[in-house]
Parts: sequence; structure tokens; C-alpha cells
Amino acid sequence: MIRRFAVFLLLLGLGAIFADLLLGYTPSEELNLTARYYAEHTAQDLGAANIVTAIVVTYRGLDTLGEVTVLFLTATIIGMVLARGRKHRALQRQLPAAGELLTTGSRLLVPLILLLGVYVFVNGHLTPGGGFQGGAIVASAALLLLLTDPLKRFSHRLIAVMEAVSGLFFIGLGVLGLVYAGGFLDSRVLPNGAFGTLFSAGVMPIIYSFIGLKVGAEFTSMLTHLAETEQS
Amino acid sequence: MRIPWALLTLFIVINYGLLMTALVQKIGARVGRRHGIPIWQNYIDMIKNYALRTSITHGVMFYLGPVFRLSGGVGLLLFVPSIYGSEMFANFSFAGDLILALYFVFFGTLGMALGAAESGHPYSAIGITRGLSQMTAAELPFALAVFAVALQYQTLSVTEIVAAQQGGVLHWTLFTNPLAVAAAMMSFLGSMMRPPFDVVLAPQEIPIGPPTEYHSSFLAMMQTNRALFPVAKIVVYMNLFFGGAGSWPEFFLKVFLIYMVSAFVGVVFPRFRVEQSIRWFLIWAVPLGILAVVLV
Amino acid sequence: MVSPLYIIAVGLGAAFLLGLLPEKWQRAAYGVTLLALALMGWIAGSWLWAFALQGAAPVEIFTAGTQPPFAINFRVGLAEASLALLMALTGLHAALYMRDTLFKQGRRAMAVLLIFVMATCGVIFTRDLFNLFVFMELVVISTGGLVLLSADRRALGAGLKYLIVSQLVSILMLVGMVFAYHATGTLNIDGMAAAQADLFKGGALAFFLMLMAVLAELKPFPANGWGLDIYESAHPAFAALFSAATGAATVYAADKLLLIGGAQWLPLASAIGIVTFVVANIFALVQDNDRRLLGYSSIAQVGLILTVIGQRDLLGEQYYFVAGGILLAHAVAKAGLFWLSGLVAARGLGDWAALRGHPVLVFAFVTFIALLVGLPPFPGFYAKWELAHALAANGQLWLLGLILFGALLEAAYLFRWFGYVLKREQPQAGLLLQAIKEDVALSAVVVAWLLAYLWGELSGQGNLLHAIPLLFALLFLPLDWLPAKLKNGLAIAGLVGWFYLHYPSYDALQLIFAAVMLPGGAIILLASFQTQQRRVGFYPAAMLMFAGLAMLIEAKTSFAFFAAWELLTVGSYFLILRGKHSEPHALSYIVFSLGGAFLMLAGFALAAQGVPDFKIAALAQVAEPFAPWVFALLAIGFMTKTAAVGVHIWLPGAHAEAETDVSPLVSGILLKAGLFGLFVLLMTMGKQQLYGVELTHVMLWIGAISALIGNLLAIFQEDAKRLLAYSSIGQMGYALFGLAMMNHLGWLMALMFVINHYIYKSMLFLSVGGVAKRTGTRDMYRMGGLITLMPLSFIATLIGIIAVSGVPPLSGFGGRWIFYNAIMTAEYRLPMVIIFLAGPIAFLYLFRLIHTIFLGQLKDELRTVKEAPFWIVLPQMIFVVALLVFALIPGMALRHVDAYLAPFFGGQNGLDWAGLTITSEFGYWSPVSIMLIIGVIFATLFAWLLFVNRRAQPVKQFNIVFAGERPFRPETTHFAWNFFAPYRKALGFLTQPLVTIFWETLTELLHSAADILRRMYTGNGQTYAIHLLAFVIIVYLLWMGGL
Amino acid sequence: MDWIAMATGFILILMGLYGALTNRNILRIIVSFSVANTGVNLVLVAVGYMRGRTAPILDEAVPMTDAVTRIIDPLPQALVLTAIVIGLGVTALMLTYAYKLYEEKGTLDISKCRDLKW
Repeated sequence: MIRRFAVFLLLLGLGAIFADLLLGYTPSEELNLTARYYAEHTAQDLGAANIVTAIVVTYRGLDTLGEVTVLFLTATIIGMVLARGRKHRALQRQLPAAGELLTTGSRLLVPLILLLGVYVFVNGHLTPGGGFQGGAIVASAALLLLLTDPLKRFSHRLIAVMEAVSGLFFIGLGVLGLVYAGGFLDSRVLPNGAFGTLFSAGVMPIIYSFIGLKVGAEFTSMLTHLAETEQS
Repeated sequence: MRIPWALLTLFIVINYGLLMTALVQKIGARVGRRHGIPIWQNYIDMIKNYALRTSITHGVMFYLGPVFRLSGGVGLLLFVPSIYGSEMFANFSFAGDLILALYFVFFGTLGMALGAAESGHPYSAIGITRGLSQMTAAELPFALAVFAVALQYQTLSVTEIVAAQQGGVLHWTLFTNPLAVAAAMMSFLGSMMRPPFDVVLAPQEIPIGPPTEYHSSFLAMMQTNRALFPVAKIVVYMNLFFGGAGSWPEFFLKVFLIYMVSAFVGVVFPRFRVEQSIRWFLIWAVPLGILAVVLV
Repeated sequence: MVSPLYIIAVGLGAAFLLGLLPEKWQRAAYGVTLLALALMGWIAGSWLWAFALQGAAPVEIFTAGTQPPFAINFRVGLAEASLALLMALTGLHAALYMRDTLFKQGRRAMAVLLIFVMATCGVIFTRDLFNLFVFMELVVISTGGLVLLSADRRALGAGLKYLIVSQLVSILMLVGMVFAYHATGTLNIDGMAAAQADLFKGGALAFFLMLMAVLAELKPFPANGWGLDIYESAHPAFAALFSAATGAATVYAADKLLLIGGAQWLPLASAIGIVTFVVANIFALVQDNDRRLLGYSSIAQVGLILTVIGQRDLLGEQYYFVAGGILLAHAVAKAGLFWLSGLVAARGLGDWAALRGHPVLVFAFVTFIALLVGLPPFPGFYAKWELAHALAANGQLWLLGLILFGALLEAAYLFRWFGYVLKREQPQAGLLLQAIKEDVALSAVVVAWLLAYLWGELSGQGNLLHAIPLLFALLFLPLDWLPAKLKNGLAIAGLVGWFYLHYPSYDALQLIFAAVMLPGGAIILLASFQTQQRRVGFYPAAMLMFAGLAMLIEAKTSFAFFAAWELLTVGSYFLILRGKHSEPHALSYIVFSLGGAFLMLAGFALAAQGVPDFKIAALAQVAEPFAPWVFALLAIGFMTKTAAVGVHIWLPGAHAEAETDVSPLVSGILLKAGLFGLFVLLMTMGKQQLYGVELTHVMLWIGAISALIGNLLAIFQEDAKRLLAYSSIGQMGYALFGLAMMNHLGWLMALMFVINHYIYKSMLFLSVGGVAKRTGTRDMYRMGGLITLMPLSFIATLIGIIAVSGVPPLSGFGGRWIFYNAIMTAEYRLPMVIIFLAGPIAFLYLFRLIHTIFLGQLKDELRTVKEAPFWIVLPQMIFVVALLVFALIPGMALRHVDAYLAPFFGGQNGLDWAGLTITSEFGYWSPVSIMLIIGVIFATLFAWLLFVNRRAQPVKQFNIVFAGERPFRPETTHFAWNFFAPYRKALGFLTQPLVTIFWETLTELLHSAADILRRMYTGNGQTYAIHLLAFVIIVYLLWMGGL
Repeated sequence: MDWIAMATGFILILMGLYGALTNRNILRIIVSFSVANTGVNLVLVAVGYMRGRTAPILDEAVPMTDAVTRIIDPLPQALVLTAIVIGLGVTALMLTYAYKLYEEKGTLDISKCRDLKW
């Protein structure tokens, strides 16, 4: 009780800070320095239609690298922790069979989902969406499969290789930028190409695709590892 | 050249001491309605003891104890001028000033204590602890008084202090600085081994304290000292507070009178235990001394 | 040169690559990991080389081929490069240290480790706020993973608590950041710093939230429970990483953030830092788990660095020197200690006693502790010095005081721990030795000494590691395998040689002290020849002390003086600690001494007022209002060393429990260092009034009371060495008194005491030590009657006590005589009363000393005792001769000093040394004739006695008049126990241990307060999160309310 | 009307934190934190939002030339993307911890895992 009250008081204080921020906030009328730069230069410098993607992949590519690393790290740790001391006992309880509908539905949907995912991250530099979104969609396919058969096993090896390879390519492309273009993760290793077409914006689509693959792989490995806790 | 004179002084003082102590004994006895000892008793004792041919020793320090003791007495006597203004009886006062005399008092005490201690007799040790404990408190007012006097006359040389007191009784420290003298006389009582401060030798309680184990010529030597030392000490007092002595008769008179002070007190008061005497000195004598020092 | 970006790239690439390797290829994976870490280290190192030695300018690294603030950029300069190197190296060592664990956990664990190191480097390099956030999150998550490597299952809980807190942190961070972005239109740190104005128009709160988020990662009080749990439960190697790497990186992040905030936010950082520093140290006092203790200490250190960051403006170009010094010292020491903790099997502090078997490990432990506490010659020492001066010069006295207080606490518990290591009984558990782990730990030692040298070079003060005496002392470390006798010879040669080479350059005063300290020390060291075997650890300690003394005498600047002071303090501490039961006493010694030293530091800093190398002589020019305070601080510092009453309680135990030949060293010689300091102080600063109080008058009283209390307590001791120790307090009281009289003869008397006390106290300690060695006890009442069995020791003691008591004809009288002449011209008379009382009391304990040991009744069990060993007796005999010579011709030593002192008093009332008689304006004194006369009288009477009782025959022990009985039990007749009972009745009330009670209560209060307060760390993750929230809100109310 | 999104975000944060600091069950705590994170993300995008403008994607509707006047601030959107992923990572990690703790102690009550303290 005392704890709740204390928490309440403290949050009241935090709320006061937030309220202060809220009241002090005035929406800016036009773009500030940074945003203006992006708006003006993205297109001709990087040739990406989706400015956000340009920022994510190139301008703030380092963040994205870190972000991908976060996923990789989490997946690794989860793998490490859950792999440790796992007892491979047979399952005690009998899982209820997944319904007919779910099974068939998943068979039908999984390919489509995968297709959608790939489309989303390949076109990340043109349309809304990108590597993370696409990767998430891809992973959702895996999730669907797990829902239908909780005991389904994915090849850890395959996943591991996939995340490793795509990660290495990401870094490799970044270093290429350092060597052949303006700096680490500079997308202008390849020519910008025709604005708005699929093969444009330098290596941006490629990087984003690898991100997509990697994210998909990470999510899948997390899902499977967490799913495998079911059986122990 | 000084040495013969010094020896003469020594001779005079020892004989005077022997007679005077005996006389005071006798007076004390008479006060107590007793007949008392013959005046020459001390001589008899001494000769007898020196003549004793059987004697035992407990070791080196035991042997040296009396020597220390007597050297202390003799030294004290010879380091202060006995007769003011006479070159002959200035003794060895050139060697050091008042401070030398003050600290040389302890020479005998310490040596005696060491000797007595080696005898291994518990009474000796007990007597010594009592003696030393009482001394620390008794010496304090005296030291203060000396400091006061030294400040008063701005010198530490005994001769100069005496010189400063010449020209009439009223120039004596006794009158120019009564507080100091009062403090000093109190401490004088404490150092004369007479009641109420004689618990160190304390007949009945512990048979004769530190000297318990001493006998024959050892004892004789200490008796010599007992005759010599009080006089030597009184000489210091006389020089510091009572204008010194210009001639032997004056010397004899003053010494006798000063000695009588302790004798009077002695016959009147009962004996203090050590802690009592310590408190007594700290409470009554020391404040006087402090006043003397501050007011000078 | 390779772009620093490759540090990131290599780390990540290797981590991803590990994914490709098959599970089985553990070795290959491990190899890749080590290779990657080494590569990162090499890149960082090459840049460091470039910046440090080739003076390259800091480089900006752009990404995405776009200028900041539109793309993320790195900056690498000296600081970044060195920190990155630190990260990579600790990472590498961690990998080596954790080899077995990593093999068990597989490549995943290695990948996490790599990413951790990479992320910390990223935190250091990046100049983009959001990027900073990303890297910090990476550090958080990888921490979450590495915590689980611990064998300790409780780590799980710790990790969860950490994650919960970090969630809160990231929320604060993000909200703050986006608003800051909105206010400034940029995420670039330098951009924001430039746009400070509009940041604080709209976004002061935003910045506040970000700052809180970053500071929270620094584990400020009270929001740091989670950190402690991690320290306690994590794998030691990771704890090392967490303390060294994470700590350093986050500190640097905070530094960047404060760059945005600018000057007005610095005080906040200082405030939070100092509170954390002090509180964490207080809490650490009551820790008994080693790793948690180290955790508290880490938190404290980081708090200290935060405080320094807050003072960057007033540190100016010293900023990186100071902050870096503290930071690196902390990192290396903590890493080393955590690595050591991996070698110790059990977790209690006492269990570290297992190290005792391995001198090298003990040395490592000492190095780390010295590094942490900031003792010379380590970087922390230089940093502390500069920091104190900067603070004092700018009036930040409260801050300075708090820092010193905290540092003292830290020193206290660290040295207590060291005491356990050397003194507690070896536990069953013992050590888990493993070559690789040892090597890792020892490599930290090497780095520590390298840093020591480096900082010495960088400091403007001259490198302590170039000081010959110190090097000579350190030389004994590698030589410690030699037999003791050989080392002893070398040591003596060193002392005498150094004195011989240097005495021409000394003035009279220095000469006296140097003669007492160096050749004097050599004489005492003769006694050490009787020790057998190797005596490991004795000589480095002893020579460290002598090195300090030698440097102290020659010190010209306040820095040199202070450095020497700390050296001799530490050396003597190690010496004292060697005694069998000296653990608690050595502790109180070091705590008091360091406390005093810190006061001195404050005093010097206050005096210098920012002047670079402040000459000791310049103390004379210190002006109001500082002068009296400087005087007071320094005086108290020195009086702590001379054990003046009030700060004396360390002395008896320390001197009594020390080894036989150490007691004279620390008593006869070490105490003089304090007197030397007081001399220097009084000569330069003279009299000072504080609030109208004459400070020298106060010292006069302190000296008098010390003399009284010291002597009084001495007479009631049953333990011979304690008796002597207390008498030292009294003697130093006299000396202090003489100095404080501020007149010519007073100072002369003080010098007389320097010489006398050295001679007779060393002599007495040696002879008593010899007796104790033979009889196997220090209780005097167990001895008795030893005069015939140990005649030489007896003679030494006899001469000694006659000298101490000041009875003519020996040299003690000279001291008294000068004293009386001195007080004739003293301004104050009342203190004399106390001195007069103290004087005769000395007789009591002196007589007791000689009586109860050598006289009285011999005990049955001691009848076969032999004379003390030759090497212990020899120096005593030398001292006897010295004493007699000095008694005869004191002028030999004193007249020069007399002349030297004259100018300080306009040549007034000096002494006249013409001929054999020494004359003052009040009296005269002729040592030779006194000696002669007394000699003659004594001899004559002795001859007479010999003549009159030729036939005196010695008798057996019990042949005494004892109520007609012959006692056969010496115990019953040896009157020794409670010797001065009547005196206790009369004046016992003066011996109430008020001071002891005071200090004990103080420490007790600190401990119980810590024990109660630390219970706020309930171990509940939620509570910790609430602490964090509370921390934010409280700071908000206090700071933003005030802003 | 723009501030509604932001206010909602803040409220979500406070709600989330309240839940996280008062619930004892670790799973609930995790869920509460993800609520708070959502709130944070909402605040992030809300700051980027500008009335009457459109998404920062250049196409027929938004020609390069007048992009400056037509699109909203793209940066916060990029940030939010990262923030989401990081939040997800931490959440996953905490779930793992929860699982192991449950395996270890057989309870999910956070006040039960207090074997490290003081």
C-alpha cells in the first residue's frame, strides 16, 4: 500500500515534468535545419524516394547497424541462455491438435506472407516499409507455422548462417562505402540509377534486403527458441 | 685549592647535622613526655655501624645504593654556596646553577631506590613506590616557588639570588614573595621524612621502608647522609628564601630554625597515607605556587 | 593508419562471423575472438601512439559521406583513443581470464563479449546523441547477457533488476532526446552545444531528463542497488569489465552530455558525484563480501570522477590529467582486484588471507590498494594533489573537505582489508590458482606501474619514480629472495652512503635530523642482523620509510614534502603491521596518519592558492585570511605524527606491538619526522592568530597536557613496551612545548630532545625488546631479578633511565637546564605548571621499568635466561657511549644549531659556549666539571665503603628479613603488579580514556549508520527502480526548483 | 489538436510505469514496460508531426521541388523505428530472464528473488 502510494507520488512528479514538456511544446511551422536538408538533398544525393529509408539506411546507417546488432545480440543471448542446460525430455502433456482450418490456412498463407515480406523490404527505398517491416512479416510466417505445429523445428543452422551472412554483408557493404565512396555505409557505392525505379538509390535496396533477411532470421530464431521452451 | 675548603664545609655540616638531628629528636621526645636520646647518640650509632664486621650484600646495585645516596647528599651540599660572600665556602657552585642543585636532589633518591630494590625485599619496593609517589606531588610546589623566585630575581644563579636578598630582613624572599615561600615550605615538610609525610619509612606499617635490608656500614653510610642531606637541602631553602647566611653562626641558626618548622608540624600532626598527602599538596600547596608564579 | 570505424566493424564482423562457425569449433571461435579483440586494441593503440607521441590532431570521422549533423560522425582524440585502448585491453584480458567459461558457453558468449567491447568503444567515439543511446542500449543488453556467464545462480536476479532499471533509463533518455531535438533541430552533440541557447529556451527539462538518464547509468546514490548486485554476483572477469569498461565509457558519455549543458549544469554533477562518493564509502565500511565491497568502492570512485567532471571549468587544462588519472587508476585497480577475487576461493574478506602464501600476489594486492587510495607514486596521488590545489585556489573548501573525508574512509576499509590479508589465519578454502588468471592479474600490476611512471612524467612536479631513495627502496622488492643479513648490510650501506654523499649540502637543522634519521637508522638496523632466514617484506617497507625520511629532509617544494611524507607513512605502516598482534594498531596508525596527511594536503593547497610549484619557504609569505588556517591544518597534521594528546591513541599499540627492532625505528626515528615538520612550519610561519587566539599558545597547552598524560599513563602500564610507548607521548609533548614557546632556547631544547629521545628511546626499546625476546613476555611483573643474567641490558637501561629522568650528570639534564632557561623568557606561565607536574612523574615509570624487570626477585622459570643476542646488545652499547659523549660535550652538536637558530630571534638570548661552561643570560652549566666532581665524590665514597666492609659476602636470593620467614616463592615477594596503586587512588581520575572513547564512538556511529542505511537496498528490483525514479524527482525538485 | 497524440503518449508512459512499479508478477512488469515503450514511441512521432503535411516519401503527389513545404520531419520516424526494435530486443531478453527465473525458483514474484541485498 505504502509502495503504491509512493509510486503514485513519484509518478505525479514525473507527470509534472511531462506536463511541463507538453505545455512548453510548440509545433514547429516549417522543417528545422536537419529535416530541411533531408528534404532537399536526399533525392539528388542518394536517389531514394523514401526519405525515411534514406535516413535509416544511409544517413543514420550506424544506428541501424546497432539496431540490427541489438536483434542479433538478443537472439544470441536467448539462444545461449535457453540452449544452456536444456533437458530434452519427452513432452508430458498431449498438445491439442491444431484445427483443420488453421493447418490448411497456413499452408495457403505462408508462401504469400513470405512473398509480401520480400516485396516490402525490396521496395523499402520507394514505398513505405522496409527491412524491418519486411523482416517482421517474414517472421510472422514462421510464427504461423509454429502456431499450427508447436513442435515444428526449424534448422538452427540455417537461421544462424542466414543471420551471420546477411550481417557480414551489411558490414561489408558499409566498409565498401568507406573505401569506394564518401564514408562508412555510404550508399553511393553503386550509381544512384533512375529515381523511383527498383534499381536505384545505390546499394540501399541491397542493404535493406539484407536487413530484411537478417531481421526475419533473428525473429525466427527468437521465436523458435522461445517455442522450444514449450517442450521442456 | 677549593677541595680542602669543601672538605671543611663537609666536616662542619656533618657534625652539625648529627647534633642537630639528635637535638630535634630529643625535643620531640620531650614534647611526648619521654626522656629521649642523649645528644651524642647519632655518633654512637654511626661508629658502631661502621665498625660492624659482619655484613652481607645482595648484589652490585645493593652495594652501590648507599654510595649513590651519600654522593647525592654531598654533591647537593657542595654545588651550592654555604656561606654567602666567602670565597672559601662557595664550594663547587661554579659547576652549575640552581637547576643543577634541584635535579641533583634526585641523584641520591634514584640510586638509593635502585639499591634497595635489588635487595628483593617487598617492603623496600613498597617503601620506594610510596616515596616516589609522594615526591612527585611534594616537589611540584617547590619547583613552582623556585620558578617564581628565579623570575623575581631574573637569574638562576644561587649566589646572585642571595645577593639580591641582602640589606635587611625585609629584602628576604620571605617578605618580598611570601606566596612562593609558603608553597616552598609546604613542600619542604613533604621532603623531610617527618610526620605527617613519613609514611615512606613508616615504623609499624612497614619496618623502615627502603632501607629495610641495609645494615652495618651500608646503614652507617645512610645515617651519615641522614645527618647531611637535610642540612644540605635546608641550605638551598635558606639561600633562596631566607637571605642565605653570611657567617657560620647565622648559618647554624637559620638551618636550625627552618628544620624546626618540620619538627613542629611533625609532632603535632598524625600521619597521612600517600594518596592523602598527594591530594594535600595538590590542593593546598600548588595553588599558592601557581599564584606566586603568576603574580611575580 | 586505420580508421577507428574498423574497431566497430571488426568487433561486429567477428561477432557475426562466429555465427558461421559450427558449434564444435570452440578453439577456432575463441581464436577469432582473441584476434578481433587484439586487432581492436591494436587500432586504438596506434591512434593513441599518434596522438600522444606524434601530436596528431583529433580526427573527425564522417559516415554516409555526409557532413554532420545530417549524418552520424565520430571523433577520436587522445582521450577517446586511450579509453578505447582501455576497453579493448580489458576485453582481451576478460576473454583470456574467462577462457573455460567461454568454452563451456560456446561461440554465442564470445559474440556477446565482442559486441560489448565494440559497443563501449562506440559510446566513446560517437558524437551523435541518438547513436550514443543505441550504443548504450547495446552495452545494457550485452551486459544482460554476460551477467549470465557467472557460476553464481543469483546473477539471474541481478541481471533482471538491471534490465528493469535500464528500461526506465531508456524511457527518460528517449523522451528527453526527442524534445531536445525539437528544440535545437539537431541530434549532433556539438550542434546541440552550439545551439545551447534555444535548447534552454524550450528544452531545459529535456536536457535534464537526458542527463538523469546518463547519470543513472553511473549508479548515483541512491539509485545504485542493481549495480551492487551485479558486482557481487557476476563472473569476476565481467565484474572487472563492468567496473572498468562500462564505468569509463559511461563517464565519458556523461562528459559529452555535460558539454551540451555547459557550465550551469556542472555544479549538479559535482553535487551528485560527491554525495555518491561519500555515502558509498560509508556503506562500504560494513561490507564483508569482497566483491560487494569492490562494488561499493567502484561506485564511490565513479562518483569522485563525476565530481571532478563537475569541476572541469576550474581545473582548466589540468582537467584531463586529473580526471584521467583518477579514472585510469580506478579502472586498473578495480580490474586487478576483481581478477584477484577470482583466485580467492571464498568470498569473505578474511578469506583473502589465502594470498599470504604468495608474496607476488600480496604485492599485486598492495599495488592495487595503493593505486585506489592514490598513494605516491601512483597517478591518483598526482591527481589528488592537483585537484586539491584547484579546489582550494577557488574556494571550494567544502568540496575539498568532503573529498578528503571520503578518501580517508576508503583508505580505512581498504587497509583494514589488507590487514586481514596479512594477519588473519589462512582459511581452508585457499586459492584456486590458474596460471592464465594469475598472469592476467599481474599484467594489471605492470600497467599500474607504467601509469605511475607516465603520470609522474606528465605532472609538472617531477617524477617520483626518478627519486633515488624511492628507487633504492623499490630495489629491495626484486632482491627479497636474498638472505636477511645480506639485505641488512645493503640497507645500512645505503643509509650511511646517502648521508655521506649529502651531508655537505645540509644546513645545521637538516644535519641534526638527517644524522638522527639516516646513520641513526643504520645503528638501529644493526640489531636486525640477528634475524635469520629471508624476512620477506621487511626491507622494502623499512627502506620505503627511510626513503620518505631522506626525501622529507631535502624537500624544497610542498609537493616533494608531501610526497615524502606519504611515503614514510606507508612504509612505517607496513613495518608496524609486521608485529604479531599489531593488526588493529597498524590500522589505527595508518588511518590517523592519512587523516593528518590529508589535513596537510589541504593546508598546502590552501597556502599555494594555485601557484604551480609552491616552495616550502614561501609559507612565510602566505597572507591573511589563509595564513592561520594553513598553520592550523599543517600543525594538526604534524602533531598527529608526534602523537599529541587527542590524536595519540594510535601510538601505544603501534609502538608496543611492533617487532623488537621495529619499535626503536618507529619510536626513535619516525616521531622526529613530525618534529621536523613542526620546526619547518614554525620557522616559516611563526606566530598566527585565529579569532584572536594565539595558535602557538594552544600548542603550548597541547604539548604540556601531552607530557602530563603521556607520563601519567606510562606509570600504570604492566607491559614494558607500552610503558615506553606512552613515555614517548610524554617526551614528544616536551618537545612540542619547547617549540611552541617560540623562543630561542625553547627550540634549542626541542632539538636537544630530538637527539636525546632518539638515543635513549631506541636504547630502551632495544634492551626491553631483548629482554622480552629472552623471557617470552612483555609483562614486567613476570620478570624480575634479571640484573645478574642480563647485565649489559641492565646497564643500557640504567643509563637510559638516568638520561630520561634528567638527573645530572647525564645528557638529560642538559635538556632540563635549557628548559628552565627557556621558560624564564616565555610569555605564558600557566602551562609550565603542568610540565612541572609531569616532570617528576617520569621517575615513577622509569623506576618501575628498571625495578620490575632487573631488580627484585628472580622467577624460577627465568633462571636459565641468557643475555640478549649480540646484535641486539651491540647498538645499545653504541648508544651508551654516544649518550656519555653527548652528555660531556653537548656543544659539539648544539652550538651550530644555536648559531643557526639565532637569526630567527634577532640573535637574542642564545647560549654562550665559550670554554667548557655553557652560559645563558640567567645561569650557567659546566657538564665536564659536573661529571668530574660527581665522579670524584662517588669514587671516594665507594672506595671508603669498600674499605669499611671488606668482608661483605653475597647471599642467596631469599636471604631477606621477611617476618622471620624465608619466602621461597618469588611471585609472592616480587612487588611489581599494580606498582603505583596509591597514585592511582590519588590521580587515577586523570587517566580516563576520554579520547579513546571519543574516537571509538565516532567510528561506531559511522558503522552503525552505514549498517542501518544500507538496508534500503532491499534486493527487490522494483524497489531499485523506485529509487531511480525517486532520485530523478528529488533532483528535479532540488535543482530545477532552484534553477 | 496536435497535442492529443503527445498527451496520450505521456499518459501511456505513466500508466506503464505505474504498472511496472506496482505489479509483483514479472510478466506483468514486462508487459507494463512495453506499454510504456509504446507511449514513448507515440511521443516520438508526435514531436515529428506537423499539421497539414504528408509522409516524407517523394512521388507524383510530392515532387522533389516542394518537398520542403509538403513533408513532415522524417527524422523522428527513423528514430522511432530504431526505438521500437531496441524496445523489442530488451523485452525479449526480459522474457528469457523471466523464463529462467521461473525455472530457477518456480515463481514469477519479483519480491521473491531477493537473495542479493545490502
